[in-house]
Amino acid sequence: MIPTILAVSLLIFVIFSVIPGSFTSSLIADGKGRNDPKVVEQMNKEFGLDKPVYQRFGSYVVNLVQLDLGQSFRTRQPVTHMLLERAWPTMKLAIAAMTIAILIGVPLGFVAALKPGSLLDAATMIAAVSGLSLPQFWLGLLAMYVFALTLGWLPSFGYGDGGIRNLILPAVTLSVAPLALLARTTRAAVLDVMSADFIRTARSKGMNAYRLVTWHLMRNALVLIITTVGLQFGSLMGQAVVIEKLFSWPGLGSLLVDSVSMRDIPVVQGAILMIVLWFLIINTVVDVLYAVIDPRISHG
Amino acid sequence: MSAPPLLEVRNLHIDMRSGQERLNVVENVSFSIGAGETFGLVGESGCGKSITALSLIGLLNRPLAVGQGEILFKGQNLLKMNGSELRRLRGNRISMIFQEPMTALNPLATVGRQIAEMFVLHQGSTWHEAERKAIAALAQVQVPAPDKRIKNYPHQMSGGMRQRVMIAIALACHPDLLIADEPTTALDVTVQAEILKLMQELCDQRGTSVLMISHDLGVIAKMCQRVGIMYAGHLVEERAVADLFRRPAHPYTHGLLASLPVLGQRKLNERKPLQEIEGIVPSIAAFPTGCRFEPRCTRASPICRDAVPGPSVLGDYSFVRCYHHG
Amino acid sequence: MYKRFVLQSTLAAVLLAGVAMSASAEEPRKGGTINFVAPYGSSFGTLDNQASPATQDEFVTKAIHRRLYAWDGNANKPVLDLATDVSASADRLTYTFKLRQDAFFHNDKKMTADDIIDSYKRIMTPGKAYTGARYIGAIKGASDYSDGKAKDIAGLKKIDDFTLEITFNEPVNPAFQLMQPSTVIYPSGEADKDSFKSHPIGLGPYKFAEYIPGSRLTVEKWDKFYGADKPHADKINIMIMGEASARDVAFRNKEVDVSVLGPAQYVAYKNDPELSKNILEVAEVYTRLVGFNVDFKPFQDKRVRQAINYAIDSDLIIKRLGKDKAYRAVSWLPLSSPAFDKAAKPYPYDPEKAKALLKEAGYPDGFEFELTATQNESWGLTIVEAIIPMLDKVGIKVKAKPVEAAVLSEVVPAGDFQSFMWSLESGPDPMTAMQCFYSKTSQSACNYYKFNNKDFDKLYEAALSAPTEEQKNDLLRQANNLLQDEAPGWFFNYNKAVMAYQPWLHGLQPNSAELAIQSYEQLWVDDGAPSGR
Amino acid sequence: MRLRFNLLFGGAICLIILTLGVFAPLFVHHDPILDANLMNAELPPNADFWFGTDSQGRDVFSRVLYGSRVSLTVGIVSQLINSCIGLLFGISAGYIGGRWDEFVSGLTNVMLSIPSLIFALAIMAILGPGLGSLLIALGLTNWSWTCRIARSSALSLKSQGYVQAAKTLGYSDIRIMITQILPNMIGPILVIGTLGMGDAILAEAALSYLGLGIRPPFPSWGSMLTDARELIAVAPWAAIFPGIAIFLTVLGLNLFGDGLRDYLDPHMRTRKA
Amino acid sequence: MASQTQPLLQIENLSVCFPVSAGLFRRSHQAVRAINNLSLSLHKNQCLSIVGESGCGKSTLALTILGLQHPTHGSISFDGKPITGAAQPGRMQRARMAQMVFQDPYASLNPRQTIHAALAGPLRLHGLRNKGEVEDRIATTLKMVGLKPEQAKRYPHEFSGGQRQRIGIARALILDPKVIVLDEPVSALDVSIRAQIINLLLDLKERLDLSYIMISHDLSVVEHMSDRVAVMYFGQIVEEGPWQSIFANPVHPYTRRLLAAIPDPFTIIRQEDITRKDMQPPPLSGFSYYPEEIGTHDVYQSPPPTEFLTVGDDHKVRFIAR
Repeated sequence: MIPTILAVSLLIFVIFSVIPGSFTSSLIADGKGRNDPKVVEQMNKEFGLDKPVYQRFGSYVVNLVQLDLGQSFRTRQPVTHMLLERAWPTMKLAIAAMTIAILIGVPLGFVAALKPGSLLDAATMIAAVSGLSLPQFWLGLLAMYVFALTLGWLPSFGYGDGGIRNLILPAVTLSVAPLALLARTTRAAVLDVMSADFIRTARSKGMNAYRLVTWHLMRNALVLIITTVGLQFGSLMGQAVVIEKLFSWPGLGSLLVDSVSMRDIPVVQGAILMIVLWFLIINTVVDVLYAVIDPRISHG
Repeated sequence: MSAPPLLEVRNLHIDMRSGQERLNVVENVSFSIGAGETFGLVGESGCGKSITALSLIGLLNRPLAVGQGEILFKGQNLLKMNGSELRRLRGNRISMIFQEPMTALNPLATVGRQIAEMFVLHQGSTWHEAERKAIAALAQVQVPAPDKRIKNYPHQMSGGMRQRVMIAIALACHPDLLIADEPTTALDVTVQAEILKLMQELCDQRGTSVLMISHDLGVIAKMCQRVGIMYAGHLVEERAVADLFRRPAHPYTHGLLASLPVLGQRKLNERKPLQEIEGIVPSIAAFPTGCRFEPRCTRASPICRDAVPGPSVLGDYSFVRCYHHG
Repeated sequence: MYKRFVLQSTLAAVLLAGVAMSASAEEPRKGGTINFVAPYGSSFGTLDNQASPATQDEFVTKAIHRRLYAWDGNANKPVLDLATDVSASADRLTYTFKLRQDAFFHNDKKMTADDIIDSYKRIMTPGKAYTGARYIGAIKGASDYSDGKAKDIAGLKKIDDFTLEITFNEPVNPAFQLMQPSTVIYPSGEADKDSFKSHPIGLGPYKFAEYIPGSRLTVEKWDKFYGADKPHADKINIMIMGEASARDVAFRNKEVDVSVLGPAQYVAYKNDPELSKNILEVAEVYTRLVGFNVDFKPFQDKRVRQAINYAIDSDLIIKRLGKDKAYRAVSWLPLSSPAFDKAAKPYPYDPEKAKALLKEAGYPDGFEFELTATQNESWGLTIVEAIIPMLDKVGIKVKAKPVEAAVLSEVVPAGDFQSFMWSLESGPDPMTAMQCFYSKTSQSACNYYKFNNKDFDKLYEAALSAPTEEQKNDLLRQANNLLQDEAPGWFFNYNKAVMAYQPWLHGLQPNSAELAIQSYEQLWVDDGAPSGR
Repeated sequence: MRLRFNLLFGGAICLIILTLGVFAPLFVHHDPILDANLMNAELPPNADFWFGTDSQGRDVFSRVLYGSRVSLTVGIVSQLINSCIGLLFGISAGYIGGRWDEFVSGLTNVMLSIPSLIFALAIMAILGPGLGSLLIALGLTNWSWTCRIARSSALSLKSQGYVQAAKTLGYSDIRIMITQILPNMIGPILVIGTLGMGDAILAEAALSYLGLGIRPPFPSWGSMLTDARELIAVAPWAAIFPGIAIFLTVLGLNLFGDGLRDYLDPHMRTRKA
Repeated sequence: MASQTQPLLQIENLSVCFPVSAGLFRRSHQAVRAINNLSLSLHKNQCLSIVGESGCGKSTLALTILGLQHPTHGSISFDGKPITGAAQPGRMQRARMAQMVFQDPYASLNPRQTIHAALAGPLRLHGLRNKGEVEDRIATTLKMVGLKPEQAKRYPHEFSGGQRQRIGIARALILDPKVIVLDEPVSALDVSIRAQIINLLLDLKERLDLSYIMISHDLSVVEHMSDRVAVMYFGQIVEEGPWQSIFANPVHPYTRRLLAAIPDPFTIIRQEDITRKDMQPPPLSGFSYYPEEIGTHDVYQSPPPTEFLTVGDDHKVRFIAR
């Protein structure tokens, strides 16, 4: 975990030290006024941008070890503080989206797999593939038009008072891709397990379908499903960037996009690190879950 | 055998259906197993012996399906039974052991639970009771420290141990018929000997009939009273074991026995080549129309190509399907 | 510098009839909540307004803070806000302010001269680079303080608690400097507390209530605000909504009370019988243009530059693509500028003339150039896409070079371009605006075109020392017309800002500094507002 | 049934779109870039402009058709780059093992943990918008799946008899990787590649939306969608048709990939045989 | 037998250890001894069989002989020249010394290569550039293993298991090696095919003057094919000798157990039950059999010192000194 984080921080440091444009140039990007060279110089000095790259990386790593992600250029607040403000909305969004995806996707894939080749199976899978084939911002926009504007059921944007009403549209939009993927994975996993020898054994024991599914099929299929959930949880953070921007959702993703366009590099680095950390934690949790489910792993 | 047989298979046909196509994987197979008897089914891979076994307890998967025929178990036609009737029979009266002890057990459940399941399913035991019975069952298959072993997962056991667990599961409810599909093929020879001995002892004790499926004539000879030889979906010969090895009737059986290197047969300073069966086993899609062994047969004549030979009765429950047997 | 808008005289009648009259017809209702939008991004940069130059952050400034001066759009000039009176010395270097005695910070502290001095000192804090330093830097001794050479800013003198004397380095009008949003006044000693960045305290009509970064900032009525019986509404939610299509849905869904419209929505709203009733339009002091870099050889020839102006059908682009949400530019200075020449005519659309000019200049088969632009529907790639086929007809190939905003504002001052498209502030002060074409202004400052014309320099220098305002404007007018003929760029249009508002919202000022940035204390909602507000 | 339906239907969609893209000039009678007449802006679909016109007065039909060239190029080329990188790292890591394998696995984890869209965003920001940068950005960021698959196949293939045989026959390791291992993992890699193409096309749209797409005025579906999203009330056709084009293409690729997977999946095959 | 001439392949004191992957709780310096201090020699035109059950190290031995596994200790020499250690030859030279026929005919052929490609590749690699020569060599080799040269255009999946094994043999022969390692050459084949392959192998051995090292657990095949037999148990040879002596007079308990475990179909015909247990000879005086108890062995521990003693004509058994 620690080497990964170090590698990631080096990578993003390198990337964002060669990126064109700077925080000072972004200040006049709206065409308003002009930069006073003296102020620009002073700013570069204040933010340490006048130092060579390796020195900046050195002090970055030293600070990182002390869990200090530095200070935002824009707000002059500690990056950690800003990230923590934004982390909860994103987590809420990701968890909600994943919950929707699991609650709908897994049973859907399950039902499809129980009757492979049936009309239901075909319909489910075509729907799932369709869900994977839509540009997300486009889907979100359509959802906004339909559910907020035409039907007037839900607020179209924003965080509101942090309640569930504002969460629904972005979470549903974000959940479509993992839902589709989960439905497919579940179907494949269940089919895979169903063709396994031990299922034949179980049937030869005289087991009925219900017990077969609950005693033998579910747990084995779960191993495969959990992998997908773990990986999706991580990549959800990337997809959240688009959704958050569209729905004015105050999460890490929109902070990241903003900070990239403003070249607020400490925040960009911090946000990416946070996303990476989130991914690693989720996958550690998945590994633990594996061990709980699968004795072959826990017993080495 | 005077009493009515425990299991009687009559004119069993198994088809493989894909789209419009229908391939006869198993054709017109008939045999019977008496109570307490061990019947062997011998053949090479793809000859249909495992499929036949699976069809007996209704475990064929698409695209395979029984085309016609009757499977009478204690006089009842299994093919006419509905799902729940069949399920009550499965595992309880007829049980099965599979070839791969690695994959035939659920990797995520303890072996104890997988044995105990049988008692819960068929004897209405509580899990607690069932667990106690599972320990006893494990002890019967000579697994040391069964009370500890039931907490093990399959991956923690050796292949031989796993196969013992399979036997414990299969014999848990004292079935009338045990179907053993290549039970020892994946095992080392010394372990194979132990497992075969165990099976023989337990089945003898309980009077369980066994359908033994194997490609290994040695295993068949050791375990069975009577044997059926399958070749490319046909049951070509059915004999008592001793008769078969002494006087094989079908040219295929004959060739098979002649081609085996036999321990103790090699003479010093002289090496005879083994007798070969020329040619290759036909694939399912390309079965010959008449006798399916005809292309490889040394005795073949034009008549063999035209029609499948009917059974020539050689005695009680003994026949051969060959125009030129003897 | 800041934006101001000017009313087109013809439009004014129509618009004022709609907005201002309905406002005067009724007594403003007290209470209620206004859902305002901040449409220029998906977050606020910072709540520390002394550090931010961004228009987006002004939405907060306007509600929470006050400066020494404020911009009065009606009078089209800065007016005193935190002071009641100012007197200048004879040399126009020293100004004495009589401060308000009824201004209270949101922490109940009364404002005194110390707060202003401390605020200005904070802006100049040594080692820091707050944006406001650009303006406070003009005060005598400010840079010495910033460099750590002095303990105080020499030009700031407290006479008594409510009298402040400010001395500048050069004779300037302090109003333009001290009305900037980044010169807001904070209570002494509060600003550098950690809590201040997330919980700002100011003198404005509304006090900070809640901030959800990236989503919304809520302010509540400040009862001790010095404005007479203002503000009206109890609460204002400033919703951050950078995404135009989402804003559109939210507005139609009545979730927000105002929306700033882009060209596409402008047409849609104008054609909608209901929505069209509540639209506010103003001209802004921004000139959209394509600037040419004379380091690129073809652009050294004036005829080539003119040819491009002839070859583009600007009116058509404004009408069809811009949906009439802009005014045709004639040279650099905007419509509202006192130096704008109402008689001047823009380049006509004449591709034949363009071809002829190109042939004369030695490019009968045209040439190819690269146009650096950002993704923007009004002054970016969308427009570039429209001029590509037009210039193609006269043989000029345009290669669009898309960049991000932060990159555009880096490469253009660095001269790292062949041509660029941008929207640049060209007012309100014509003198400042024209400085960008003075040959002594560096490219990195704002002479991006490296414009160097002796006649222009003469006119500009003459204007600098012109004795009267009229003469100055006359000289600048001539300079502006010269610019048009010299064509250092293709002058495209001046922005028309358009805002749609809900029928229950009143008190919108068509004359505020920038249309979207309103004086919240004048806004009020009637009973028609959705329930729950 | 499903098996063949996916493969055929998906393949048919891809083929049609590929044909339309490659032979676009034969089907359109308006230039997608230069044939812009602002007088014709935002016309609804009609006999001349089958899909209507966009805000610039360009034929949406011809832009959608030409746009397929960009989208397919993005899909195919970026996926080729991904596959090459993934195969190079994956095969060598699986085959050689040891330290190199650990390094590659670490690298893959790093790549996997940074959401690829964010990575692509950063690369695009460095290189600036444009087709070339798009190809590089999407090509550099999505190889970890290919790498994982390639690594695990190489790991299982290297103990196969024919790989052992090749070693005893004197084949060098590189020759073995190229002639013995690579051809035998083409199936799953092809599946990943096909599915990845769809992802790349969607990523192009997302990057366009975030303001870092292809260089205008060249039409790409993502940029058309992004430009037209504000017109949805005025000229919905300008947004709907590129949206449908993206949807159909990605759907086609996904179905084809699924079908291919089913076709190549030994499970499915044995169940059939 | 011909022990006075120099052996073709000489294995001396060979050990192969695998490091145990460093788990959390296990010390990493431990190693599994797959092969433990093993010595064997193969003479020209002999078939040496190595008999043992899964996990005894016989496959590792095969890989080590072929150079696919490096020995931890000990050496192997071919024709008197060492082929392990510092002076070991490259893969190319090694390829002409020894080749291998694999157990699983399905996994041992590259499904993406035609038979022709699989056979032509090594020839070209070893410098045979002339197209005609390559074709000739492929044709003769295929004929030699009982296939038609025109079948070379096909892919492996078009062949049956027996035919694939013939192709595998052809591939092993294509470079004209001196030694061929046969890894369970018939155990994966159908019963009716086995005789064909066994006969083919024996025939080729005589015609091409080949030497075989055969790995097998099928004692009836071993008896039929071998000149010498070595019984392997947990990485060590416990008994070794000429075939007739091993089969007629097995000494080590493990060998006897193996023989007893073989289900022999013809015992029924012969109506005799050969219980070899009766003939179990006692261990040499002062020694006991190693291991004393069959079935228990700790692969992480190094075994106690043992001795490999001659009990009959060229017949050795491993004992442990009391």
